[in-house]
Amino acid sequence: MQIDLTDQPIDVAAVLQAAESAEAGAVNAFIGTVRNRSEGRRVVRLHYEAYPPMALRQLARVAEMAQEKWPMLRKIAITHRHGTLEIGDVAVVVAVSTPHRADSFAACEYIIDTLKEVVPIWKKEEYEDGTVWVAAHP
Amino acid sequence: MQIDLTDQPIDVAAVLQAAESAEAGAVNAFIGTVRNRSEGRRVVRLHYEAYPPMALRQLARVAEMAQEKWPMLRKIAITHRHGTLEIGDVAVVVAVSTPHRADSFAACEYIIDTLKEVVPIWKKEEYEDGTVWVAAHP
Amino acid sequence: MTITVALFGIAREIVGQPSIALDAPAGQSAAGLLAELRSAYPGLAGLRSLAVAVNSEYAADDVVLHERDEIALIPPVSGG
Amino acid sequence: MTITVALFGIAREIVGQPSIALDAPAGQSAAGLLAELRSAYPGLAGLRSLAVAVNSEYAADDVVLHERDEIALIPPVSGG
Repeated sequence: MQIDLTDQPIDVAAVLQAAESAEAGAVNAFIGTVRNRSEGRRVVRLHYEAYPPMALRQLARVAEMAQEKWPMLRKIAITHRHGTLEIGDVAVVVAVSTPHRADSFAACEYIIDTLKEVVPIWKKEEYEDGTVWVAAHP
Repeated sequence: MQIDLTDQPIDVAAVLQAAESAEAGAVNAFIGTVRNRSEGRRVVRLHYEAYPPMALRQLARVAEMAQEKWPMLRKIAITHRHGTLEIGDVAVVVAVSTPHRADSFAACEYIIDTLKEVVPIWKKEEYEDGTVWVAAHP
Repeated sequence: MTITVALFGIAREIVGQPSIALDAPAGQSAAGLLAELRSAYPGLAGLRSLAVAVNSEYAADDVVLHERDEIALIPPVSGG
Repeated sequence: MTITVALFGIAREIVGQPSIALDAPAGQSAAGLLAELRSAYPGLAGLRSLAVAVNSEYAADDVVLHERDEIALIPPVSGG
């Protein structure tokens, strides 16, 4: 399991490589990038704030939960970026390997879905006329 | 849409990059690699044979079918390798981008599942004591 | 006892500083701390959710806080 | 007419060559070609599936073959 939080650009290929295994023929990867629109508004850039020790701890927990649900998981690699990101920048990469492909899709989707619910990282979208903390209010 | 068939090592990062889009925050990628075991037997290497013009045509059809089923797909990139592959080599990369992540998982899984059913590429597994064309017989 | 609460994201902006030090009664619970902070900073009450983390783990309502704990307020997360 | 059928994978190995040229009656269908080949090469009958492709598309049973078509025999695929 390789878990990382960084304020530098993510080396996507390196994260994928960390998930590959000679025993697993299937790698599934999710790459989250900064979109130029959000709910109809033009996004200029994004600011990610993290609570680093807890974020790393919770990322590892998510990976551990996935490993329990999919015991056939061979490798799990997750890297999340924080700081200021421009349009098109990679914010998060999740990559997993399994012997058979259906498990790789299910486990990778579980990890990114759960990550978005529990990992203490906060996204502030910057528009041309202001900023909003995403999903903060009902 | 970027479709490729090659007898050279696949540049995974380049395929992923071809699927990225400023309008799509979610990229899902499937990477198929050569496993060292298959149904309990130790695999030494794999030989992929392709019928190139039809393989390219059918890869494009699979991508077109995915685009019809998921109209929100922004980009689709598929590269399949043929020739002799060693353990750990990447045989296929499918990458798609969508505005929201659930669609990226569903579309990518549909593409790899359908590819394995219709694209004229044949895999011969080489063991220490012989070879077998995969899935040829009932 | 004195406890220090780290603040992030919109919670940091509502309170106006990256952490606050509070006098708390011995045996103060996570839920008690939340109630106190929501009362002192009404803007926090408008958030979709608000959790207390103790030593990098989400704390259940009845978790008792200690002076040396690393305590943080977790507004709705939005990573990924 | 003479048609040429390209062979791949295990079909190529069963027949022992990468393509075969056949005399075929005018109006020969994809299903007719398959029946003829299965009869000439019984090993083909043991495959999990066998399809005819015409000009890079899978051909339905009743597709009529023409001399200039690019025809191929498609044994069970196993890419990916």
